Amino acid sequence: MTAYSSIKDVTPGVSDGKVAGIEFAAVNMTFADGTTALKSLDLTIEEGEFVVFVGPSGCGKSTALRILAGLEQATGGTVAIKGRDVTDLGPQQRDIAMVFQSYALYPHKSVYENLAYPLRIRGLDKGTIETAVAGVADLLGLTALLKRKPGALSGGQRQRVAMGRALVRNPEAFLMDEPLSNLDAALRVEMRGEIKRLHRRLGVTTVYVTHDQVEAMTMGDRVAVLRGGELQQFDAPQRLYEQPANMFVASFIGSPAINLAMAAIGAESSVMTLAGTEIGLPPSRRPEGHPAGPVMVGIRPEAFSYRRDLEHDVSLTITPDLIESLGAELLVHFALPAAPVPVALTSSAKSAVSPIALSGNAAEMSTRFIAKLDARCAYAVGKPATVWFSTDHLMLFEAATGRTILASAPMIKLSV
Amino acid sequence: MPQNLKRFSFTRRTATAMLLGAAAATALPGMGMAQEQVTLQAIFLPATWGVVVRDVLAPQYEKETGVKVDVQLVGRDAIHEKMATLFAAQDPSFDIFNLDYSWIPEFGAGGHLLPLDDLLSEDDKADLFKTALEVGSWNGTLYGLPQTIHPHVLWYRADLYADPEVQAAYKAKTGSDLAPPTTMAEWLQQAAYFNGTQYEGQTIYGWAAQAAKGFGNVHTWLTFLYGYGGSAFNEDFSASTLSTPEAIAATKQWAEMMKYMPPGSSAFTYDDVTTSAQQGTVATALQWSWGAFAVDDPASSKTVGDWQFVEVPAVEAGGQSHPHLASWVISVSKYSKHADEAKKFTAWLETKANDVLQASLGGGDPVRASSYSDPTLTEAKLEGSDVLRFRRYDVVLKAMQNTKPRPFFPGEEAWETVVSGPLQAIQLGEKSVEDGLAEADAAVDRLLSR
Amino acid sequence: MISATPAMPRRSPLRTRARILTATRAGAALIVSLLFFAPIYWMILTALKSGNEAFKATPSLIVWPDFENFALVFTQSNFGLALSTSLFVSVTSTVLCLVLGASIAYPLARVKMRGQKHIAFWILSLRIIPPIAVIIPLFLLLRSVGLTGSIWSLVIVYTYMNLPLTVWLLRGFFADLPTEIEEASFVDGAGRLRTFIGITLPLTAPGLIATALLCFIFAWNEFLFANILTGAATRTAPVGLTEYVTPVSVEWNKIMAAGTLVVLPVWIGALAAQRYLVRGLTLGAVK
Amino acid sequence: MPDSTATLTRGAVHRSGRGGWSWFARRYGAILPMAPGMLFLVVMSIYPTIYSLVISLFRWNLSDPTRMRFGGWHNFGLLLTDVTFWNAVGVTFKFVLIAVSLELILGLAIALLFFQRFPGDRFLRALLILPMVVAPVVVGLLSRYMLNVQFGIITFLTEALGLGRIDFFGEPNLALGTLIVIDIWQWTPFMFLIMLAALQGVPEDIIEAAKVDGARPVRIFFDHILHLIRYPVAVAVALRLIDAFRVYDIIFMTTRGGPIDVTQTLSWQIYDAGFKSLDIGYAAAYSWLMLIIVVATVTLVLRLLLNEQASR
Repeated sequence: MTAYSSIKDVTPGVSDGKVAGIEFAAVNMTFADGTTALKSLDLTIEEGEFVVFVGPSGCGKSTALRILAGLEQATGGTVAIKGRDVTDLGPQQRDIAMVFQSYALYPHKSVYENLAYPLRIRGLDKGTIETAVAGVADLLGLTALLKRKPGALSGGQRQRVAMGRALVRNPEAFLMDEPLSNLDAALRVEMRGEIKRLHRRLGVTTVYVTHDQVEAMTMGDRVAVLRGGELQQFDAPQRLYEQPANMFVASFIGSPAINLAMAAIGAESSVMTLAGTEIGLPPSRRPEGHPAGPVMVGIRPEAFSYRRDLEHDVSLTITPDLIESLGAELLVHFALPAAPVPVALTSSAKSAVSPIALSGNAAEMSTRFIAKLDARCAYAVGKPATVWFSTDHLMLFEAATGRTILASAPMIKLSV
Repeated sequence: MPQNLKRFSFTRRTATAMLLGAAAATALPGMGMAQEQVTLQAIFLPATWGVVVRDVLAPQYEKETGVKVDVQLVGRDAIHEKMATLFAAQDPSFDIFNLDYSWIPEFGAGGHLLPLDDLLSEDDKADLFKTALEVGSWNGTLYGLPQTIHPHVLWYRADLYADPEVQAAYKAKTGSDLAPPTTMAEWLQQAAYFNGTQYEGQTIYGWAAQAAKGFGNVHTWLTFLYGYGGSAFNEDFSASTLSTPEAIAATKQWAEMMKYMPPGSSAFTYDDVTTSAQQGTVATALQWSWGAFAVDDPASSKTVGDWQFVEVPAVEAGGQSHPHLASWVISVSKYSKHADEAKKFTAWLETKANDVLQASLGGGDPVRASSYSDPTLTEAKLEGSDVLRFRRYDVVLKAMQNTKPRPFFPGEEAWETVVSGPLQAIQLGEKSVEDGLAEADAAVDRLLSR
Repeated sequence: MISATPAMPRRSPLRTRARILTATRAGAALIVSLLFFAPIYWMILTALKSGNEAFKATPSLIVWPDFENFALVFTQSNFGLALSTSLFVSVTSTVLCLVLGASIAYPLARVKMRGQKHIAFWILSLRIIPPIAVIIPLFLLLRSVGLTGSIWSLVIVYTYMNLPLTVWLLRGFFADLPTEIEEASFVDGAGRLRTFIGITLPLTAPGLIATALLCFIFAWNEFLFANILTGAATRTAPVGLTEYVTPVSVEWNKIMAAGTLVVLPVWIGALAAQRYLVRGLTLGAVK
Repeated sequence: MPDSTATLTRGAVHRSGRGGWSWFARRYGAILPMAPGMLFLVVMSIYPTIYSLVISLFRWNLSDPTRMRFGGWHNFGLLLTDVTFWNAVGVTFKFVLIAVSLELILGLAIALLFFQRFPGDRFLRALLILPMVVAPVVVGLLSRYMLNVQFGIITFLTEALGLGRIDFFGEPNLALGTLIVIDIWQWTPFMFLIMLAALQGVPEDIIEAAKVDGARPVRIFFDHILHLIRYPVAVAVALRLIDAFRVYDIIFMTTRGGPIDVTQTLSWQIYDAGFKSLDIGYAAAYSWLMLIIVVATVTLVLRLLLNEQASR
């Protein structure tokens, strides 16, 4: 079984007898051209939960959503909404509402008509429709725009109309397919909050698809990370950050992305060699049972400090080659003379690791690291400096599979 | 993506299209005619005789008998196409057809037409031109009742030929007196003389005749071929005989004459010849007798009353020409559901009275010899002048005695098409007469082998 | 001009060049358009001339309009009936084409099915067959159902003739419509039919109009089938037109008058739908 | 609710439901609307196809219905050894290839003129698209009238220009060219419309990027635009090829295959064989050969035009 299932075992409150809001059971999806979009997806979403599907493009997150909506017919497995098997039902019969990336507003209908459409189809009487549309329009601040056609609206307004069309009836679930990706950054942040507030207010099960890990982290009660059609981990955002199931999740979550490099574990797991430096591992941080040899090490940029203190007691001498200021913090880029992580293990993870071969010789390979440091550090490009970190913040992954050996502390030991 | 959607956000008017459809549906033209009354469906050529039948005789027939005849006017090729299709399907949609006689063999042999022998009394048979009856029959059975005949006759500009100045100039140039030609040599000389001269402010040319690809050039050339004693086929139509000395001589004369036609003549069809005559741009013309009405129509002609008609010149002085015959007949489809009514109408169209009536109304030339002496016709004059309207009739009667039909066998229409190409190569100087005719021979023999 | 701002008192050379370029293009476009229009101008002009004028060797470019020819065309040979027959046949077959065409094209564009490409190609290949080759068998087919001589035989043949092109174009239009809009409608609870009528059709209307116009033009102008399949009462306008080409004289004035009458409705239709035609072809043919 | 959870276990109840009506309706309901139209197309095409295939193997002349003899490949053999057939192939290709390529070039050129708006462009465009809606029968008659050597306006113009009277339909060297020009007149507007539509579909940022890169307009056109509109070009060319191969009405109204044989196209020859000679079997064989030629040509041309796309 995959790593996430063991996580699931220790995640409290999932299978405690409540009716699941949405349940994927062994859902497979293979397209006519032979490409596999989903591999045996098992996922249970609680009633009223806000779940985000995240992953790089092509990971299957949209396909999963479309199967849930009934827009795509899974080649295997079942889908249930509120305990009702909907696998063979069309989208019309599922009682779900969806917000599309392109908003998919009906361009030939006014805002009012767009909002009223789902209700009209249900044959509601005029008065009811008017009341409902007015309510939603009021809620989303669309009242002044009701007579306009979508073509005459700004991007943000269109997004609201699309939301409104989903909200206007009381569906079993909201499905959102990258609904904010066409908005500019400021608007995105604003809408992010608005959607979250709406969810809190309405309490309807929501599945939200995005490729943006920030959106996933900020919005999801729980986040499902997908890659190549396989579920990597389904967990609360903080746990994804601290205890990723594998190197892919580790590198996908967090910005700037986690620094990764090849390292070697010495005998008895007490010593690790990274970039020619031997780092002693305290007993609590030893990958016990792991044989000596190559291992992947990950250090989040936030784990570095410019000064030594109780937490940060391991030093690394670096030469910054680029310093970016974020105001309060600096992003200090430097090359580490260590072999980078094979691309295959991190592929398409937002190019979290960009290996640059300094020369053809493997021994002289270097890998790029970023340290996020307090702006007071006063480092300069080209001037050697020392950064500090703690072994508590090291993450170790299996060299061959990328599976997590050691997550950052404090942590629950993973069963291997 | 929003850009993508934007392309769809403009006003639409599907309703317009729907309304248009609805409007058209209500304006649905009369379908499903009442079937109590017998209605005959007929196809005629949009020539004057077809127009006369449609506009005058058919309505009159309906008044007299209660039988309605729906006459559709369709071009020559279209009639042939239509008959081919209808007959292939044994379709009864049409009862009566107006046929070029050269189709009688193919449709007669194909068994698609009804015998009409019983329509004619002995008197009728004696009165109708013998040649016309012959070309309406196949294997001794009459399939097409003649409606009009018109042999080739030679047209000449009487006013031009009578002009003393022109006469004097001609004499000065050629040493001969200017008179309507009686021999091919004279005609050639006159055509050559007139070609390119100026008369009454416009350039005139030697002569005009059909010369276009298809049937046009073949029809003109046949009059030459027959005049020189040539024949297109051997007795049983099993071999083409276009390389005989007679055929070569005829074709040479014809090709020589072609040089004295107006520019563009190689595409001349019947209407172009008529136009040339109407506009007075040619001195002579080889044209169907009947077409003379067109030059006497003041609405479209500048030469009203100016044209006169003589027999086609003979090869040698004192000899006899053999003009090529044109004739249109009326046939009844074997698949007609109202065969008897159709035959009755056909017979009625060609009673003596109606033969004359058709001619007097401006239809085709009569098919009964006796009609040619009917005073209604012989005494008719052009409006506002003393010129006789049917002044051509004497010449037509003479021509009818020596006229010859097209090769009368089932493949005539295809044959015309096949020889037309090589003949045009000759007339355009692309091929020598001998080579062209040899090629025509080969092509015809190939056709026969199909 | 007014657009010159105070900051730029002199017209910039770039601006002047652009203006000259536009003027050159407009001039060239004018010449080209007039060249293409000239024969049609000549047709209309001839229709307005009387009698011998049509045969004049020195043509007059402007005439005092005389509508006699048009009147004659209508009174003499029932051309009005031929026009209404043409209208009925063309409109009916166009509507049929659109209905059948859309019902084929939509699934072809939207539903994944085996042999999709083969079906599409087979349909298109039907248009490649020369009409001449199928006249007799088609006639036999129509005869076996007793439709020869009926106006419906033409409706059927034109529908058959134009359906492949309709399917081809409509398939493009439907494929071009973002699926998400239809999916939104499904999710909103509408069935396929309701979505198709309420969402898909209105949104592909330009394409439908362009296609309808092409179908109409092809049906309206068709000659070969009309010539053979029509009976006396079901003559279409192009067939009626050839009646003026008699073996003796071609009545040019009347032909041109009748020709103008044949062209006019289609031209008006094409002009009215011009923007749809351009846009429609962008959406459909281009995809 | 133990029941509902039970159905969610792997491979449970719904699999057996996969044969049921609702599954059928969901699976095939979407393509069911195709049925009437497809049925219509099949019925209308299958009979003529089989009929003409069978007939092409027979020696059958309508004037002789009693003697319909089986001839095997007789008709095809006769055709392939007939010089007139090969002449018709040559004439047809000359007509089709020259006409369609010139229409494409002209259509594209005119579309470039109209690509950027200028005052009055809509009006001119309206004039320009007129020819394509004129019935071919009218086009044939009109061209005969205008090119008439005695009173045609074109003759008047050529004389005024000192070229003398030119017999456009009668001169063997000119006739086919004249027909091509007429076809160009009628169908360039169609090409123009599609090309204009295609040009309007070219994303502006690509043109702007090229401009920023310093490319001149001509360069931009040949390097980028031509490449981007390749697909619409191919579609337009395919449509025009198909229709140009079928050309008939205009020849019927004008040259009728002449002078000599310079405008005898394949479809004209089929007409000749079927409706002049009433040689139905021969005409059917002719039609099949023509169909093969057209399909092959259209496929080949499309391949050439879409070459890169195919190999990608």
